[in-house]
Amino acid sequence: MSEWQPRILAILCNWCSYAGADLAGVSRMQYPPSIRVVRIPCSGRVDPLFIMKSLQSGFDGVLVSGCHPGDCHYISGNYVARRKFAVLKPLLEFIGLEPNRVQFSWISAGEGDRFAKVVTKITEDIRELGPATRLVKKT
Amino acid sequence: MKNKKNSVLVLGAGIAGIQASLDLAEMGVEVHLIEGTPTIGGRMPQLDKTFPTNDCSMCILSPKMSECARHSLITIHIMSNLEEVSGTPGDFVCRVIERAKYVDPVKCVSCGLCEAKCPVKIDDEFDMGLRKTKAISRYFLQSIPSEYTINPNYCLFLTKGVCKLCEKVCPTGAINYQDKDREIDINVGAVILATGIDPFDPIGFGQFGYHRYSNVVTSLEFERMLSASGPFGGHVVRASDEKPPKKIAFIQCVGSRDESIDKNYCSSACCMFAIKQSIIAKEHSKELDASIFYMDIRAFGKDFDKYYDKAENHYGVNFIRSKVADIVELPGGSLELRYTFENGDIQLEVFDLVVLSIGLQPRKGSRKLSEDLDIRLNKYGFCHSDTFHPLETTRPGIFVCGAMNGPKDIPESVVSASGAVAGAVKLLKLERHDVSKGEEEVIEKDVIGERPRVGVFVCHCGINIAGVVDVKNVAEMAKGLKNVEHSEDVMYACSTDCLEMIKERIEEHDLNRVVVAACTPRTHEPLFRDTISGAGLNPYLFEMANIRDQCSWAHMNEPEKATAKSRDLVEMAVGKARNLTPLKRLPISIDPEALVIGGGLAGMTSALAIADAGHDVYLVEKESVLGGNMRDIFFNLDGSDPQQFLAETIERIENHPGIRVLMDSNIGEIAGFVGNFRTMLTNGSGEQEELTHGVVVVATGGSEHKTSEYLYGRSSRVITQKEFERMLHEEKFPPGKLREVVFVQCVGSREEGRMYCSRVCCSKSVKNARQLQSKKAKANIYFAYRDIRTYGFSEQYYSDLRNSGALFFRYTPGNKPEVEMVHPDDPDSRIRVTLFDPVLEKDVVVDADLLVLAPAIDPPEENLKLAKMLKIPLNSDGLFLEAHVKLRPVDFATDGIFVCGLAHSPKDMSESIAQAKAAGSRALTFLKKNSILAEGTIAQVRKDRCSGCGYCEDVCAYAAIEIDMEEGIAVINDALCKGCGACVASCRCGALDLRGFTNEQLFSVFDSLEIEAVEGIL
Amino acid sequence: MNMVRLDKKKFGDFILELSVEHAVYAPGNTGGKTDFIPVSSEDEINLKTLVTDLSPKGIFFPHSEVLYEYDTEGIRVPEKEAGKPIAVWGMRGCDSRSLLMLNKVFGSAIQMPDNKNFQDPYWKEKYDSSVIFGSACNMPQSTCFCNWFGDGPHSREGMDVFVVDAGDHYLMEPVSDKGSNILGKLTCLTDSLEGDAEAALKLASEAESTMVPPMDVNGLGELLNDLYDEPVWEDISAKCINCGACTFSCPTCHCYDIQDEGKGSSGKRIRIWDSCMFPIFTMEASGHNPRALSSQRVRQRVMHKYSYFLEKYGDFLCTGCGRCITVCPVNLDIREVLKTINVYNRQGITNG
Amino acid sequence: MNTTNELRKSIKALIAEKKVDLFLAWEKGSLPLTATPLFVSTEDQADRAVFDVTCGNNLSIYFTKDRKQFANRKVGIAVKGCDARSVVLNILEKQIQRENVVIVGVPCDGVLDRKKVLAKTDGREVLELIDNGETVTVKGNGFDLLLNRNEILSSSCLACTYPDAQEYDVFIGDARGEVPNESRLKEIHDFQALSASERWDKTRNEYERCIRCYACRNVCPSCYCNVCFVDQNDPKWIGSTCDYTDTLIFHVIRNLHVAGRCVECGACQRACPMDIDLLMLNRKVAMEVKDRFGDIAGLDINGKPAMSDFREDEKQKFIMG
Repeated sequence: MSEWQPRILAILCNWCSYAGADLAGVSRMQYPPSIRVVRIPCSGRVDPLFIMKSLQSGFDGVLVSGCHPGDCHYISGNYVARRKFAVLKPLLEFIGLEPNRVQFSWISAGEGDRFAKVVTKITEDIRELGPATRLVKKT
Repeated sequence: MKNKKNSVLVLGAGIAGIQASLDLAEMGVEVHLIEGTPTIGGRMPQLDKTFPTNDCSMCILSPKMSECARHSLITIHIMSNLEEVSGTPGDFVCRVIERAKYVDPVKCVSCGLCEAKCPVKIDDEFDMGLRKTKAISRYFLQSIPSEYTINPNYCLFLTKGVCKLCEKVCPTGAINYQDKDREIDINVGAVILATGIDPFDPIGFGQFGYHRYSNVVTSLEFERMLSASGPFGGHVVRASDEKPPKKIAFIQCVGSRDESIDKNYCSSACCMFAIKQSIIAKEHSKELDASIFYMDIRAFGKDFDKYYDKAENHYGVNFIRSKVADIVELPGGSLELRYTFENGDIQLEVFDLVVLSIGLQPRKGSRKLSEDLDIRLNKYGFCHSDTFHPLETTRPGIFVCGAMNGPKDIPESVVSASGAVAGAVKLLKLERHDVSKGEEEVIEKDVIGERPRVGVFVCHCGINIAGVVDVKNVAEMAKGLKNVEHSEDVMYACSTDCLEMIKERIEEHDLNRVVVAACTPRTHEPLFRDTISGAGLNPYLFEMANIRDQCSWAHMNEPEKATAKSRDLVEMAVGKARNLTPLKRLPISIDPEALVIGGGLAGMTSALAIADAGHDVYLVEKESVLGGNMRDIFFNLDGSDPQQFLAETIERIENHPGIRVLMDSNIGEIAGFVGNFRTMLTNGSGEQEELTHGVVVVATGGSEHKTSEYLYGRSSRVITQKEFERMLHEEKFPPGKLREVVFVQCVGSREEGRMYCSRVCCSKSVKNARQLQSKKAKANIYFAYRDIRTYGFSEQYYSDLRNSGALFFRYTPGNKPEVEMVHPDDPDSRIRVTLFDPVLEKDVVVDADLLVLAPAIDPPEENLKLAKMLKIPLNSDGLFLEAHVKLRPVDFATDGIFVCGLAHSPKDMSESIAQAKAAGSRALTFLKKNSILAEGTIAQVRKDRCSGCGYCEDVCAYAAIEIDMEEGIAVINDALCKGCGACVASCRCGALDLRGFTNEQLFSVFDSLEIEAVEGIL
Repeated sequence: MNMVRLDKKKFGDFILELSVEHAVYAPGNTGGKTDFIPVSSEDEINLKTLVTDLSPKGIFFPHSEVLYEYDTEGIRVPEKEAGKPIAVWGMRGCDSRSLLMLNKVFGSAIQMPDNKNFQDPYWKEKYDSSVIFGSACNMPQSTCFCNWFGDGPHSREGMDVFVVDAGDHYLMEPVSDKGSNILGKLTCLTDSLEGDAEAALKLASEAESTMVPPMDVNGLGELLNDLYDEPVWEDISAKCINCGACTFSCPTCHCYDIQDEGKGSSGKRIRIWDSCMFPIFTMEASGHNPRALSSQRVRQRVMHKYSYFLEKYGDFLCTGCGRCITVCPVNLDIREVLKTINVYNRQGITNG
Repeated sequence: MNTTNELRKSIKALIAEKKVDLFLAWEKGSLPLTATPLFVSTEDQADRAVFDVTCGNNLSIYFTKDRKQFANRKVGIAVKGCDARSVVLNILEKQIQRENVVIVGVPCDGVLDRKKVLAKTDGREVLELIDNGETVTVKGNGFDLLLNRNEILSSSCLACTYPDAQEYDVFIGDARGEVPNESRLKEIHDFQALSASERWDKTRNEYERCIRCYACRNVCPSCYCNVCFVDQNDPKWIGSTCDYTDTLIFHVIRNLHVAGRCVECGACQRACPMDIDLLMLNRKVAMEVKDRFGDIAGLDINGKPAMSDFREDEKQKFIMG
């Protein structure tokens, strides 16, 4: 099982978290090669359906990351997003999805180290859970 | 040939210089941005967070930096100095020296191999010497331009003629040891100086042991320590033992408010800076104990006092009003502070780390610059400018902004930059321009209805990617993907020859979508978009897979997994690419007229700034006179005459052919949006008129708070500062002697219901006290205050007043001065004031001949109505809330609407003038265009799906969506939409979608990988 | 072959024996509801249930069925393991009759443009080899209206074996050759006794007597055609919420949608139940919807069942099982609809 | 007091005074235990109106079902407490205008869930129900059963806090007032106490029964999209198959779509032909919305629906530290 590399979809906002991911790379910070990044303008763009579809499609986990509260390039997109996530996360846990499969974070453009840490953490969490089975549509 | 005189030289590429350049360029002015260091950005990139919102400094700055670098009208000259300006305003010749960089910026791909190999380690200036860099380096990670430069003072080859390692490893042959300094002459119409400040060097303060004690640091060093991108990765640790400190002391006013070192001015930003740092430090570690040693907390800006309150009451930062006498280092590196309280008690306390809140001082070399350019400096060495012309140097045609002419925080610097632009454009002859003009139009291929034919180009980036990722394997894999017509690997995708090759491939394979797997789209997407655009494809038919910054660089030791990840990223990019559609940026016409609401100083100044640049202005005033609050101001601290300036200004307004003053007028309704507003006006006689205009400047002012405290309204001897100033002016003093005069500050400010500082009252009271002294030499002056906030150069007048014998009594909100009438039945009775003296620790009773109150400044009530009409927000104090408190201080989130003067927040005359000019200047960035282009990636509505529930309208921060109640559907204003997509994700019906990030495109990304489902492992 | 007996004590053995060569389906519980489910033992079977909540059509015409898979190379029909033929236990007359109707659609040959006959292979593969153990209905419910269509609780149409619950034993009678065959093979059966046939007839007449007298459906098809443009449909459909509960529980509704599910560079084509109640059912790519209104969709459902199908196949597309009546969230009762139409038409005619 | 009679009087008066053009009420259904929606436009028709324990339908769905029919018409509606919240929500979401609606509150002691009654009869058909107050008598062919009222009430009613309309123009009879109902969340808490795997198994067992008939959605007064996300087909938003991942995603997203909008009327659960415990997720979401944002759907006609709003200082412990 140690060789298994989870595949985690990371939905990152363009202005903070994606920039933070770039900075992590520019700083040559090393983190597990588990994430598959999708760039979107703002965490406010994230429809909970994105997360559900990704899980169904077979990703072992989903990370959504936006700007810290107050930092949103679009003023309040992350606040709008936060309400959605605040309901989605407990609901997913309620239906019995493993809590760590879907996680949210705020990472700023200057937080390359934080990005690396967050990815390391979610990868460890998901490695512990093993490959996703629940919600994955069998092909 | 462009008219060179329609260009401006901006010296200094800090935030002020960047803002000035962007504003000018948006107006169609060609800009030469001269910067001494190898990058633009100035001080802001060094900051971790900014007060009072704790915004990440780099996050908010970097979009402006990229915009600056990308703008076709801005030429950045890094490592350059301005040597001389000759000629006359409107026609200057500037001599600029561009120093040798020794790296060819065209060839350098910023791969960093040179830096890795360079054997010379030197102190990193950006990180305040807390970290080492190399003789060949990038100034900081997000430098713009991103190319490397060689520091000739340290380079082994340039100093000793040996090494050449960088040349050996450079994959593109970019190193050029023969590079020479170049001298160039630039012809411009105006010059804007924005050279900023230097931090004060506390080395001379022996008692604090800076440099001797390793755990005494300056605030700027501490800022780097706090920063996640800083030398310690955001872990606050002491230099002596690399352990996190548990107790931190901040010592304020190091290098400020200090006559002994000839710095009798307040650096204005350090109090907030220290509060911010204490909060951030506490956020790093909740157990941390932070104490700030201060004289007065000068939290005078908008929302600053709330931040101060939050630090003290929410975060538990200790605020100790005391002077630190000296510091002794204890064994182990901790520091013992000796400090005195107001009552003379001495205390010793040990801290783990001491932060010196160093002041701001003129830049090294500003003396020489002033001589080279023939401009005057003030007595502290800052650039001189006067109260009524705060953005002008003593040499016509040369303007000043940022902290160069006095300490400023970031928003004030931004305001002054935009304001300086207003001055500069007066000297130019600007035509309105079309944004699309100038760019060569290539006929775009129609790809609608065509089967997607994707071309994939996988970049080696030298060995940056190919050293880790099996690039050929990735390119080969891509060939088997659905809709992929062509795939190949390339050495440097961004090199000129490769860009040409991509164009050829588009032709050859009739590609209609292009995917480049290389570095980050944040820097390179525009380049590739331009490229495919040149080949006749719509630029939005392009997608990038980031396999360098987010793959090869991050997984250097796991080549196989990095390759697997790259394959996936390419598949995902192809997944999105096959569903990309061409996007258009539609033009929105701009009416050339402006509406300015409010005929006070700010409104008039703004109107003049716009009208002087050749645009018609409607100046609307609800009263029957112009001048607003300024009609009550008769003196200035520096001795200048406000009434004379006011009279001149009104005369200019009334005689200006471009300004139509609409007196006694009320606004009934404002409809429309940027470029296309319609305003219904009702004048005094009830007649209605409709105005059309492209922009709105809100300058509705403020008013003195109507207090009922301290017997005001019940005694003829209790008056406000405003009334007192008129009394001083008219010299109509109350009968009898005027011996004992008590001033009470903060009447209504900084307390429940008005949790803000009214900013100007301290200076105003000092000013009037000095006036009183000049007219009634025998008057004794008593000052009841909470903190004296005579920031900036007003500080010297405050110390003059103190030195003149005026008595100062500090009070707290719980222990306000008590007042009673000596003869309660007599309204003209003298007032008995009881003041607590914290130094003597006892009450002092004064029978005052006059009690002068400094009431708060209130926002006008009609702000609420205006806010609703314009769909612009107010903060909790009823002040207009700008788009961004740091970097967009006069803009609203809604385009085309600007704010200045007291409507924004309390401020003095100079600040109002600067901000009004800034608002004018920001307005001109729109007015100078015939049309603007709406964003390409904006939301769109499918009417048949919309049920008009209004959630999109509610979540839109830009007022870009409205529900048409007749039709019951949402309508998007293309001009206002910024493309965040919050509305789209909030639309349950799928009626909204975001162009460029559509549901279809994103779904296709989520479903692009064939991940085998794993059976039954639980 | 004549009537045989199955002692209820041997019912378990019967199921086991049947399972040897058949995939057996029988009424069973799913959540709080009853449906025809695959069973392998007696315990899984709910013998008490009246009309099951879901109809048995899903056995032969599943809700979702992969037709084929595709990728950049081409199309592949997934090879299925040769399954056992299906045997169904406990199908009432209303349900077994429905299979005959469905077979008219899926099982009858349609001449294609290339002159080849097309029959739905997915249906035929399952249906043609199946054997249906029908169940005589001894206790019709208040929602039953099979008698409207000339049938009764002891109808044996569409069955291979007719089964009567006669207390402590079942009586079985073959209806088709397939039925004779299977009864001949089963060892747990015994010969019927004297009087068994009479007992079965008695149960039949008792059951029939509990049913409400039917509405006359003669000429219903023509009546409906006449009323096509009348506003009565708006009244009828006013409370309909256009869910698919009626069509999905109906044993005869058989409309489906075909969808592609793609992933990466491959995908599959799936047939999925659809409902004429859904607005999207008739949505055209242009955005135009010929049945955009609820009233049009309700009319379509009624017309299809009682007019169009009749015209085309000579039979109503309704067996009177009453499921749609029970399941409707707003109690839109199809019997009331037909009565309304009957009355309305007569009034319409009188009014001239 | 006879609520049915009072309701009839009230409807007649509103029609007679031309205060409404149309009135939405219930009448006796064609099946035992069932009422059916009634559209009243004449005084005569008002005599068919009833209100009793069978009147479960949330009639406010009709406002958005056929928008044209209601455009510019004054419509009266009989509402239970939950129904009234739906009306308010429809007003807040601009689907109807307050001035065009006359809201008539009826005193509600809960409505029955037919499936719960049928579950008690061992497969036998129920032909009659008599409401005795605390108990009900259920009669069928050859049996009658005395059942406790709580055994047959809709789960939503057992968890009800606001049985009375909070927003109304007319209220018939005596309001019950706010019901403290401390145990209302017990089922949720019990479910949460299970392990993730147990919760998953139970959820999966429920939702794999779904046949995608969308009765739950179509009876839901908050589900009024012209095209539901599940029906979006260019692109297809989610799969339409009966695979439990498809059905569960449909239900989870529907739950999120009604977050802050679900009035917990229970109509979905009562409508479900497969007896799926749909309310469990709805109530969990409503609980989160209340705990986190302090919002109860449709209670405050001057409020703002939770998911169209935000506060800067909301709890965000769920964000990775």
